[in-house]
Amino acid sequence: MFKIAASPLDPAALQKELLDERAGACVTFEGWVRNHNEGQSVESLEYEAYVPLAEKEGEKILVEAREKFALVAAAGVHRVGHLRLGDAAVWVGVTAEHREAAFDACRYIIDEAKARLPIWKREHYVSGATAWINCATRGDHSAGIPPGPSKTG
Amino acid sequence: MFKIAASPLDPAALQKELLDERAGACVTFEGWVRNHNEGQSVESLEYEAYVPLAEKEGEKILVEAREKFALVAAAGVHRVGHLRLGDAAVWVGVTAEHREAAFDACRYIIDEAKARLPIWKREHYVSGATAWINCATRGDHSAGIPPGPSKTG
Amino acid sequence: MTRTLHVQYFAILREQRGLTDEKLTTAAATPNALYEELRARHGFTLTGDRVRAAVNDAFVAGDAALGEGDRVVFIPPVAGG
Amino acid sequence: MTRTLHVQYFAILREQRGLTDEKLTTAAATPNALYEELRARHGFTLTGDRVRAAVNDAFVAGDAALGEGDRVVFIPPVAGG
Repeated sequence: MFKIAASPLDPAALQKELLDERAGACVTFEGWVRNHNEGQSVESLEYEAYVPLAEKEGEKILVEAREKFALVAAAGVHRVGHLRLGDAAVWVGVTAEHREAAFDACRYIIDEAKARLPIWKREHYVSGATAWINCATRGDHSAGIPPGPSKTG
Repeated sequence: MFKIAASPLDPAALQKELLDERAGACVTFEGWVRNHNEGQSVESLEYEAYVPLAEKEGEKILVEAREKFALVAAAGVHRVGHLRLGDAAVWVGVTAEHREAAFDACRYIIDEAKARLPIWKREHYVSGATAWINCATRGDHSAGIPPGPSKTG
Repeated sequence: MTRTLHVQYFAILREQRGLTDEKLTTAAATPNALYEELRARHGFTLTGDRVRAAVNDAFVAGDAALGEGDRVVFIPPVAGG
Repeated sequence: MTRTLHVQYFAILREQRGLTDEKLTTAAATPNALYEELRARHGFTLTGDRVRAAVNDAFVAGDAALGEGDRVVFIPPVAGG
């Protein structure tokens, strides 16, 4: 199941839902809010999502992962709202009989989620400026808005 | 730090120690005790370790990972003692600015740990038989001891 | 021929429009045409080639046919994770 | 020339020896020679090519020189993880 969450993620509880005696490997990914991006000092950030489509597209990515890799289970959650440094923005958990499939699938899910989910991020810098990431256009440069990629890992 | 632990692993506590505002990605691997291996039904298992050398070799693997990949931190723990189905046998956690390095390093560490740490596993089967994994020799076959690979992921 | 649509705005488009959603009546027959109409009216900074469209909570091609009562969302470049 | 060594046993070797560790005096000058001596005496099923050696908590080559008082461990095929 892929969910959009408005409150802090609880990785331990999320992982517990994956417990299964057929699984020999569990790989998880968490994206954390870093204190810098493209040379700017980040103070906090906001995520906004088009929730019904984000959950539907997230679920589609999980189905694709189950088709491509020999999994026992896969799940994901993405935060929305205001996040501070060190907060978890996204969690992906995958179980499989063998670790190779679990690693490959976890990576597939987070790569696809970053590229496809209708979720947007605005960074708040220590300087007081803010920017919608990936949405800079010509003319924005005078405002010092970085065109950079996503700020979590 | 790489540790050998005689009591159940606490992944949430282990991961908390990795928190760092420079890290944008955290990848963890857990190996769980599965209910079957090479066609036999597993009831439980025991891990035994040569502790000082296992911890020293584990630490060496973490150092290698930090040299090969752009990491913020890396840690690992391996259980010894009697484990039941679903118990975590091994935990590896890695943080990095970016997720590619975190995935690659986590996989490197678990691959090397499985190949190099002086740790042994005896499986207890539902049939009542037991076997030291990877230690079968000619002549054992009459006893039905499987020469199979490791049972977690 | 015109149709009445429900348009929802997110992120930079929500800010530039100053609204989260609105009902509007338009002659635009496709998401591409509707985006150009709205961009001209509200000064959206993103060009049409950087925006995807969704209708009734599903991604659609920019030249899909819009129907009466459709819920339309324009999706700026995403940045999840 | 003989030397007194401390030998520690793990896993299948511990079971086949029936001991976790012992002190012994041997003429074996290398881990390889010592393993063949112990294997002949105790009927270890693992052949020497499947066992690695450690001396004083560090991996060593099978033909390393053993010194007086060394702590020796023979390492059966590992199965961690």
